[in-house]
Amino acid sequence: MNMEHYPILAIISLFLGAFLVALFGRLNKVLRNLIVAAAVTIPLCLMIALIAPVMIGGQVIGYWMGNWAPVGPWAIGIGLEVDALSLFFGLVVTIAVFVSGLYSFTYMNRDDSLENYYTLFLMLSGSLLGLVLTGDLFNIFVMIEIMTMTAVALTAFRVDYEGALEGALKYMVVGSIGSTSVLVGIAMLYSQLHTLNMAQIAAALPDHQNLVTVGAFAFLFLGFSTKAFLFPFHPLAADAHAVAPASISLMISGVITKCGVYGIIRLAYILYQNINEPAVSILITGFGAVSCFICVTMAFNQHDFKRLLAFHSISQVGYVITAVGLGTALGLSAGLYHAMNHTLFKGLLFLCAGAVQYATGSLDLGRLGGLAKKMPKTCALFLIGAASISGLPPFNGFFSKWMIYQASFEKGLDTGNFFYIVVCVVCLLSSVLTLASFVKVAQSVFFGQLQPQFENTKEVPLTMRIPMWILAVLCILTGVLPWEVLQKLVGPAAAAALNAAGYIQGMLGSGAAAGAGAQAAFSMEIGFWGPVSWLCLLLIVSCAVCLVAVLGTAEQKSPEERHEMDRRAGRTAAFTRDGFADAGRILKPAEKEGHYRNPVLSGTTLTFTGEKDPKYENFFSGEESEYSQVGGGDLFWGFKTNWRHYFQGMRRWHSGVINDYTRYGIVALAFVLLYACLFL
Amino acid sequence: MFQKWIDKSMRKSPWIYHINAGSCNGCDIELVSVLTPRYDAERFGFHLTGTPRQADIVVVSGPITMQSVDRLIRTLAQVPEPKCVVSLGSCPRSGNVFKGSFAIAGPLEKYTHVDVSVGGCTPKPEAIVAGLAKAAEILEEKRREMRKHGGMAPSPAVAAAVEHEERAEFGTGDATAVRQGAEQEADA
Amino acid sequence: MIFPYLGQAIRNLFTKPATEKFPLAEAPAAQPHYRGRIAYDPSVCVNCGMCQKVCAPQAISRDIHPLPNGDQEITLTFDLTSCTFCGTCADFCARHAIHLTEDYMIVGTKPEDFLVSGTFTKKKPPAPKFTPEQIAAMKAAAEAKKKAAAEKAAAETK
Amino acid sequence: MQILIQLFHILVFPGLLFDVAMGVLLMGLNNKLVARMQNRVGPPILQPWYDFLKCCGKETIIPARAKRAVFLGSPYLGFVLLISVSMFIPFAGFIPVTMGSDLVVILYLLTFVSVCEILGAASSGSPFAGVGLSREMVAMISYELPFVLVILTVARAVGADQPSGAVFSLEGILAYQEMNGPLLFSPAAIPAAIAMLFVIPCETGMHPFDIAEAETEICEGMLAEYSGTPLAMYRLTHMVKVYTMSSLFVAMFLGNRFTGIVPVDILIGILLCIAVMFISAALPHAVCARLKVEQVFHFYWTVVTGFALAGLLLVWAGV
Repeated sequence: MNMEHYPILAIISLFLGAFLVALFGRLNKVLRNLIVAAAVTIPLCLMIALIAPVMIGGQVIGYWMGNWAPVGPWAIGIGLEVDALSLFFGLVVTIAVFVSGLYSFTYMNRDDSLENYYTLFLMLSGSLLGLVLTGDLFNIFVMIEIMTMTAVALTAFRVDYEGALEGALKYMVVGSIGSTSVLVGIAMLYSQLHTLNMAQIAAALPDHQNLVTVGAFAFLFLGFSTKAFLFPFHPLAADAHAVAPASISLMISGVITKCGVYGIIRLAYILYQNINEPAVSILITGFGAVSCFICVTMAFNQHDFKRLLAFHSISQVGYVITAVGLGTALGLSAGLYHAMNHTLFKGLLFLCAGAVQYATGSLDLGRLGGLAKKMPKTCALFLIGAASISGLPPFNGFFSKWMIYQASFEKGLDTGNFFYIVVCVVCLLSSVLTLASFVKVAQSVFFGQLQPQFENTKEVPLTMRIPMWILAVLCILTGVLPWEVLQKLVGPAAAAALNAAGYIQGMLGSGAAAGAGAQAAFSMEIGFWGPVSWLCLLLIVSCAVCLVAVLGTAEQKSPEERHEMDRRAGRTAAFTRDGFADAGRILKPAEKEGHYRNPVLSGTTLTFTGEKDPKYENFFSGEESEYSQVGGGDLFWGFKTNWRHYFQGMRRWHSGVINDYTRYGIVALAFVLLYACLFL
Repeated sequence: MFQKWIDKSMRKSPWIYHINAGSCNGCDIELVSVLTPRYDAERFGFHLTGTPRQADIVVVSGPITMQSVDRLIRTLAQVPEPKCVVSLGSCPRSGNVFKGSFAIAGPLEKYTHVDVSVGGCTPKPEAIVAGLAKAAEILEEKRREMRKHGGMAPSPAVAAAVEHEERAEFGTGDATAVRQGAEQEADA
Repeated sequence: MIFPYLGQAIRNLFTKPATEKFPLAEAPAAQPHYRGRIAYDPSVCVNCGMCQKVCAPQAISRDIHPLPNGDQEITLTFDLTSCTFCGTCADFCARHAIHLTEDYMIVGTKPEDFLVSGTFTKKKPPAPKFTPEQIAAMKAAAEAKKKAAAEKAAAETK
Repeated sequence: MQILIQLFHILVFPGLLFDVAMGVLLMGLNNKLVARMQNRVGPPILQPWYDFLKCCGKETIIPARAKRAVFLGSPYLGFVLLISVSMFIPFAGFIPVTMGSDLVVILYLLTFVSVCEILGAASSGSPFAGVGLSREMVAMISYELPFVLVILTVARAVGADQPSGAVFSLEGILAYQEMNGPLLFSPAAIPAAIAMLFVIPCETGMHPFDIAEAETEICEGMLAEYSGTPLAMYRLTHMVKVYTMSSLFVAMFLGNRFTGIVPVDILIGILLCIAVMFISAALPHAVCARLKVEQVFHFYWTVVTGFALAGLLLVWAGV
C-alpha cells in the first residue's frame, strides 16, 4: 500500500475508533481502552512514516476522494492535499492526541460514562487531523464544525465542576460566530470562483480580485482567529480551558489554536498570497502582538492554575501569529517552530495542572503550596515546562522566541516601519511577564509552605507521568538540537508555505507531481548558538566548581550523627548555672507557672515541650514557625500597584457575560471588514 | 586544603546579629554607632546581618525579659556553628537595676554560654569594638576546635561545665554535682 | 530619585577619613568626668556599708570573715556586670574610698574579669584598759572624791 | 594542544579564576570606595574573599521545610551559568569560547541566573524568602525593559550599514568599534549608555535598588534561610555578576582592543571596569537610601526607559 493512502487512513482510523467506542464502549472497559489506544497510535505512526517522502523528499501528496480526478482545470471531488506545512501541523496534532489519550486513561478513571468521553475525544482528534490535511475549503468548514461542537461538549464533560456549563455555553456561542464567519467567507469565495478546491482557488484568485474576495478574506481571517482565540475572543478561552478536564484543555490550547494558526497561514500565504502587502502584515502582526500582551498581563493576576495557563497559551499563540504575520521566511519559520514548541510545553504544563488537581483536588493558587516535597516528580516536570515557556536557554522556548525577536526587528529595519520595533519590544516584555507569572505559580503551588489540609497528598500514578515525561523529553530535545529541527521539520514546512505554486502544481498537476519543494532559500543568519557545546562548557565549569567545593568545606554531619557523637564522647548537657538541673528536667526560670511555657533541655539544645528543634525550623524572627505561605495574590506587589488602573480596566472589560463577548466579536468583525475594504 | 585560610577568615569577617532581649535601647544605639564613620567597625569586616542563619557573633542586649526568652532561645538555636555570644552592657549578665524583678527571666548565662561580655551601662563604642574583636578571635579558636571534633563545636554546655570546675573554689556551685550530672547523662 | 550630597561624596574621596585608629593605636581617653571602672581603696574604708545600702542594682557585696585574733577581714566586691556606673556609691562614701576612674574598657570573657574587690582587716578595737568592775570602782572613787571636795568647800564657806 | 589552550581559556584566563578574581576585586573596591565616600576607612580590598571563605567554613543548616535538592543545587547552578555568561563576553580581545556571543543569549542567560536565585529562595519555604523573590521578580521586570531597548539600540547603531540591518553579536560590535572608535563617542549611543549605567546596579542588586535582599526590611530577603557554602556561592555569584555587567558595558560601549598589546589592553580593560563599577554601583550606593519596591519600578519604567527610548529614536533617525 503506497503512502498515497496514509493521510485518509489516519483520519479514518480516528473516526472509526470513535464509532467503535460508541458501539462497544459500554460493554467492557478493557476493550474500550484497547480501541482508543489503537485509534490514537495509528495516525501517529502514519504521520511519522510520511515525514521521509513529504518533508525531506519535498513531494506533495494529492489524493482525490472517490477517485474523482479533476476534469480539465475544474476540480469536482474533494481532495486531500498533504504538503510539508500540512504534515508539520499533522505531526503536532497526532503527538498531542497520542499524549492526551494516554494521559486520560488514568486521569479520567474517577469519572463515569467514559465511553461518551472517548467518542467525543476521538471525534475531536479526527476533525483536527482532517482540518489540517484536507485540500478542500468547505471540508475545512465541516471539520471546524465537528471540532467546535465536540470541544464544547468535552469542556462541559464534568457537569458538576463549578463553571463548566457556563464555559461550554460561552465557547459554543462565540465559537459559532467564528464558524459562521468562515462559512460566509467560503460562500463569498465560491460565488466568485465557483470552486471549493484550495489549489484551484489559489490558482484562480490573482486575476479575480474584487471587493467580494476582499470581504471573503476579512470573514475568513476573523473566523480562523476566533478558533485561535486571538485578541477579542481570548476571554472565552480562559473560561473554556479552566473548566475542561486537563487532557481536553491540552487539546484545546495545544491543538485547536494551532488549527486557527494553520487556517490563517493557508489563507494569507497560499490562497491570497497577499502576506507581503504591508496592510495585511500589519493587521495580522497587530492582532498577534495585542493578544500576546493583554493575555500575559491578564494571566498575571489569576488565582486559578488552569485559568493562568489558558491565558498564557493565548499569549504564546499571539507570539506565533506575530511571527507568521511578518511574512519574511525567518518570521514564518520562527512562528512554526514556536507553534510546535508551544504545543509541547503547554501540553506539559496542562498535564501538570491535571496532576495537581488529581492529587490535591484543588487548583487555587492561594491555598496550594509546598507540594514539591509531596509530589517531587510532578514538580520536576513542571519546572521543565515553566523553563521552556519562559524561554530559558537550554529549553525549546528560548530558540523560537529568539528567532521571533530577530525576525520582527529585522522586518522593522527593512520596511523602515517603527511598528515592528514596538512589536519586538512588546514580545520581549511579554517574555519577562511570562517568566514572572510562572515564578508566581512555582512559589504558590510547588514551593513555599504546605497547608495542613494537603498533608497526605501522594504522587500521581506512573501511568499519568509517562505522557508528561514524553512531552518533557521532546521539550528538551527540540531545545538542545534547534538546528536539526530547523533543517528537518520547520524549514520544509516554511518553504512549502512560501511557494504557493508548488501547492497548486502538486494538486492540480498529475496528482503526484514532484513539486518544487526545494529547501527554503531563505538565509538564516541568526547569531550562532550551539546549545550542545554550551552544555559541555557548563559541564567543564561545574566540575571545576564542585572540585573546589568538595575540597574546601568541612564535612557536614547530619544532626543525628552529631548527636550520637556527642553522646559517645560523654559530652552531654549539664548546664551548671544555679538555675539549672541535669538534662531533661523542666527549667523553672520564674517560680510562677502562669501562661509562660518553660523551655525543656533536650540534648544540647533548649526547646519547648511539643515543639520541633528550632534549629531546623524556618526563621520567623523568633516566633514559633507556623503556617504563613507567601503566594498567590500577594506576590509582585510593586508591579501591581503601579499598574492598578490598567488592571482595574481589564477587570471591567473581562466581565464574563456572553453578550459582552459577542459584542466584542461583532465589533472586531466590523473593524476587520472596514480595514480590509479600505486598505486591501 | 583551604582549612587554615578558612580558620583565619573566621576572624577577618565576623558577621553580627543583634538580639534586643528587652533592652532600654541605650546599648542598641551604641552598637549601631559602631558602624558609623567615627568608629567604623567595618574596617575589621563586621557586618550587621538580618537573619541568624548568616550570623557568627550574636550580640544580646537587655535583661532577658519574660516575653523575649522564647524568641531568644529559638533565635540562638538557629545560628549555625561556630558561633559566639556577646552580651552588651551589664543587663544581660546580671539584670542590672531590674535584678530580682518578676518580669525578667534571669541572666543570659542560663540560656547559653556567653563568650565575651562588654561592661558599662551603655558601653562606649571603643569598648564594643574591642569586645567584638575579642569575640572574633574566639570564633577562630572555636572553628579550629570544631575541625578537630569533626564538624561540631563542643556544645556550650560542656564548655560551661569545664569552665565551672575552674571556678568551683569560688563557691557558687558544687563541682561534683556537675560531674555526676555529666556521667548520668552519658550512660542514659 | 535625586542624588543628594553627590559633590560632598566626591570631595570625601580625597579627604582623610574621620575614623579613629583605635585598635591599631591605643584607645582615646574618655571625657574628663567619665564614670568608668570603679577603683576601691580598702585602706581608707571603714566598712560603714553605706555604699551597699545606696547601690540600686545591689552590685556591692560585703564578706566579713572573722580572724582568730578577733580582727575582721572584710572584703568588698563590686560586680561591674551589674553596676550601672551611676556613681552614687562614690558620692555617699564618707571616706572617699570609692571613685570611678575614666577607664571604660570593661571587656572580659570570664565573670571574674568584672569583679573589683578589696580586702582590709579591721583591727579588733583595743581591749578597754580596765575591766568593767574596775571602771565601776573608778567611777565610785571619782564620785566619792567629788563629794568630799564638795563637803570641804561647804565647810570653808560656813 | 588546542584543547589545552581552550581549557586554559575556559578555566583560568578569561574564564573561571579570572572572573572570580575580578569579582572579588571589584566588590572590594566598591565597598572601599563607598566607605571612603562616607568618610570612613572601609574594609580591606580582599574583604569579599574573606567573607566567601568564612561562609564556606560555616555549617550548612537545611531547614526541615526546604526542598533539599533545589535548596542545595540552585546556588551552584546559578554560579556556573553566570560563569558561562561571562565567557561570552570578550575581554581585551580574548574570546574564551569561540561560540559567537549574542546579546539576546546573554540577556536570557542573565535571566536564568536570577531564576536560579529565585528557585533557591522559593525552595527554602520561608515567608521572608517569598517576599524577597517577589521583589526580585519586580526588579527584573523593571530593568528588563530598558535593557532590551539598549540592546536594540546598540544592535541598530552597529548594524546600520550591514545587509541584515542589525548586528546582535558582540564580536560584530567589537569589530565595528575597532574600526570607527568606541560607540560611546557617537552622539546616538550616549542616552543608551546612561540607561545601561542605571540598569547595572539593579541587575546586580546593588544598594539603592537591592529591594530583593533588603537586610533591614525583610531579613536578607531571598537568602533568609541560607548559611554555609550555598550562601558563599550566592555571594560569589553576586560579586561575579558585578564584573560581568561592567565588562558587558565596556564591550558594548567602549570596545576592547585599545592598543593591541595584550597586557596593556588587559590593564586598560580592568581600569575601565573599575570606572564603570564606580559610576554605576559605588556612587548611588554611597549617596542614596534604598528605594521602595514601586519606586524602583516607577523609576525604571519612566526615567531609565526614557533615556533608552531616546537612544533608540536617535539611532532610528540615523544620527
